[in-house]
Amino acid sequence: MIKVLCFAHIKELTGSDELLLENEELTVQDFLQDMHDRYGINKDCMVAVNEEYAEPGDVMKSGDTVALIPPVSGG
Amino acid sequence: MIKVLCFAHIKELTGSDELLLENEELTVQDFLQDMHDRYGINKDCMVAVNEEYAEPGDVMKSGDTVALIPPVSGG
Amino acid sequence: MKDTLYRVTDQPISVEDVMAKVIRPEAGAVTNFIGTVREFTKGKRTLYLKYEAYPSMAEKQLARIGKEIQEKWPEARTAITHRIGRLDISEIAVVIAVSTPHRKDAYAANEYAIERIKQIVPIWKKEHYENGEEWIGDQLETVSYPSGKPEGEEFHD
Amino acid sequence: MKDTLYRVTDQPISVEDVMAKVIRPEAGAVTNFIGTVREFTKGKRTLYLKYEAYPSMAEKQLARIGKEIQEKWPEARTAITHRIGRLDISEIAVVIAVSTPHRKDAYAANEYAIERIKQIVPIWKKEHYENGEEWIGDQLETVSYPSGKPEGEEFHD
Repeated sequence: MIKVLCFAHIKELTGSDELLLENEELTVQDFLQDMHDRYGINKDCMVAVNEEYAEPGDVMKSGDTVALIPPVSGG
Repeated sequence: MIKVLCFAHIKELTGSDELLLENEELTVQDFLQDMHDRYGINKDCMVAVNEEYAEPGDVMKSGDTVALIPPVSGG
Repeated sequence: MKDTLYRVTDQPISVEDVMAKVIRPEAGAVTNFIGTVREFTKGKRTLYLKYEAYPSMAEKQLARIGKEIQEKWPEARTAITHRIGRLDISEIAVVIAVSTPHRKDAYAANEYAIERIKQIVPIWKKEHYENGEEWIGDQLETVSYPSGKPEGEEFHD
Repeated sequence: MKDTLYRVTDQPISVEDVMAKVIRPEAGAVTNFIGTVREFTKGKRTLYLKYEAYPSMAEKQLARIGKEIQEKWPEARTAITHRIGRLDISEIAVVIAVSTPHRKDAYAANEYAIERIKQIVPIWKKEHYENGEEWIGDQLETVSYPSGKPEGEEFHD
């Protein structure tokens, strides 16, 4: 299981602050395609795996905590 | 009478924080020459007349308060 | 001490507390940046803001900014606290304190910090206006995600 | 209020108090500069400082700096307090607070203020070292006036 955290606008799109994926492994790219197809999330959305920003080719595995990071606006 | 205020290093040169001049009128330039001759004060010293910086050709008059302003070092 | 230099909190921020973390005998200059809630943005009136964060990652990213600063300005020390939750007009959203031996670096490093916060720290601002609300999408405020659903009752929280 | 924006005082300065004078709904950014007493300058150890001022003129010159800032950055508001008298290591000598709607101006205007203070405000610093003292003659610390007369007993004031 891969845990997906949703914040801000993303949380409103998915309707939840946390999703669970059954996948054993998944590239960031494929993950974003899946999120796009299911919830209309922008495929350019940033992704963090275990609290570090990830690249499209990076692989997430069961047990990881993943976050969808829309453009930030702190400060 | 013209009142002259002395600060910092200047006060140590004149030995006083205040001098009184008998002059009715005096240019800043002549004043600085006088201060140089009497106390060794640098002729490039800044001068304020009534709390405003003055130019060498400006005239100070009896009743004015003048200050010798060595290079500042606040902040 | 080290681990409290970079914080995300839901409590009001004390500027003096953040600044106190970087004051030291070697420093002659401290700069603070204080981001406050502005009432008008391009003529639009804000009633209040809500900030949401991914707190654990946000603190890591703040610490990363501190590390970047120390690489660029080795003598600088940095502390940053960002608030989340509801903030009213003029309340403090973020405090950045940087101390350096000499003043030029204190300005440059501080400005670097706020620019980086607006790039990499997972914190999001939701503006609440008189007739609606929206998530603000990026620093330049060129991207936004209107929710299209005014929440009138929240205005009197 | 206006006339307390620019102050010379012999009392400790509260950063929060100075900052409070410039916070307002139109401002989204506040920068503070805090000048503190540094222990080492070019390897020489300072025990404490004394600042002397021509207070009435110094406050006028601080107000002039505020006016210059408002001409250059019309939306900026500035408050400056400078302390005089004896200051120990890490004590605050000066606080400059500038608020603006947007952050870039808050940094630029603040840095302008400290540069101008070091040019035109009649305040002088005397460094007290382990084995002597000197009046510091300008910003760049290129001019100094050693008194040549160590005053050992003052070190334990």
